[in-house]
Amino acid sequence: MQIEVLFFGSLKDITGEASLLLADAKDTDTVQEQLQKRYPALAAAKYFTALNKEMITANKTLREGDTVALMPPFSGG
Amino acid sequence: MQIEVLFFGSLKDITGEASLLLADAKDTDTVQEQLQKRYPALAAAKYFTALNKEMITANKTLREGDTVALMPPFSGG
Amino acid sequence: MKETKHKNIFVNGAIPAEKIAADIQKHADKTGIGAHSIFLGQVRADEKEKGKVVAIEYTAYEEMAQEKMHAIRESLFAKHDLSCMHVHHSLGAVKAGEICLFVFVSSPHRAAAIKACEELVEAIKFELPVWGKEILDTEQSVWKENR
Amino acid sequence: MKETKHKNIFVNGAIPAEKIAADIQKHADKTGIGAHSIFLGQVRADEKEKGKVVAIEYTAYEEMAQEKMHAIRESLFAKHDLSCMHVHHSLGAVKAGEICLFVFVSSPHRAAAIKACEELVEAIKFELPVWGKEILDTEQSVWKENR
Repeated sequence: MQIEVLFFGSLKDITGEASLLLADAKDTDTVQEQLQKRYPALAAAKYFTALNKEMITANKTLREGDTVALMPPFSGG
Repeated sequence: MQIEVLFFGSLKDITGEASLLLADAKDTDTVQEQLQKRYPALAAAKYFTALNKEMITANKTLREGDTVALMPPFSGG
Repeated sequence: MKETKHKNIFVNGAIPAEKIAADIQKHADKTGIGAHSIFLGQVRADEKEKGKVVAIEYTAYEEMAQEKMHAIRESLFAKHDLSCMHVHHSLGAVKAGEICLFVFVSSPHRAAAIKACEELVEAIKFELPVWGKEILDTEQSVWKENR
Repeated sequence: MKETKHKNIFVNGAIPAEKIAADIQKHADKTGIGAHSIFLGQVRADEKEKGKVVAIEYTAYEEMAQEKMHAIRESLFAKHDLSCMHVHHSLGAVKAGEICLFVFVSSPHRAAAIKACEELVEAIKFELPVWGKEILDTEQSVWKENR
């Protein structure tokens, strides 16, 4: 199962890339754990999570082709 | 003593003129009485009064050169 | 009686869109500004009992309106953190679909510009001695009343 | 997953004043409109600890922003009596003094246009996945945060 993860704003400065693919993440909590292992600085970062372009606040089960986005506080306008 | 009286908006339709001079009006109440005698339709009209460009709500004594304006409800913008 | 020179808010006829663009452009060098709040009044082709509105003809007690506008401006500058404020109101005939009022308020942050612009529009509608006469397609006319 | 086509709110670089004038002009034949409420965001040359802001560079989660904008638009149309609503937001670099946000709300009467425009600006600031990075004259940069 493959999940796409997107990074925006200051988070992209931490990860150094705009997106990556994760193979073994059954839910969004697992995504976070794996990412924080890979990018320890993420643990201190403030961000929201979106699953398939919808904001989520609780853990969600993932399906093949899902997109998870990590987004720092918005600063448009 | 001469007082100038100005008419605006719908009041100008009643009086047929934009302004006139009154010779014997000691205060603004007298101005109103004289005008209503001359233009009976004024009695039914809704309007505000300004003395020298300031809105007034009570009777005011007049001086040579004063300007009294009769103004229907505003409808700018 | 004080004789103060105020910036004339009145313009003859409709306010062209190019004037609005030019005014916005003029603020590009005021780099302390973060927000512009603009209000435009446009003449509606309302259906009235006696016909359809084709234009509004504006008249004003100009000297009093200028003084009143000056007082409104002072009070809004005292109340809000504003960078600048511009008001242009048409006199004479403005056709349906044309702009008759252009209010332009700028500030460092959005809240002040938005709030002051709203208060300014209300003040213009209810405190400025300006009158609009709706000209109908039947060649009759009706005096407007603000609400 | 629904695949809806939404009007693109994003434009590359600054929004020119001529674009604003052209959009206003386009509404001249909508003679049911009586009020336009416009909000413009302009990039401020703020003095930061590390230098002075010379530009903001905007990025966005575009697909999510378009969907979110669509939802915001629907909810504002449901709540207020509006004639139309247009939003343009810059992506990429916008220099200090240039316009990065253009919000344009029209309605028959002023109250709806003014209120909806204000709510729309708040929604854009807090609900759209857009990020601004302030570029300083020292070649350093700072991520903006809305308040």
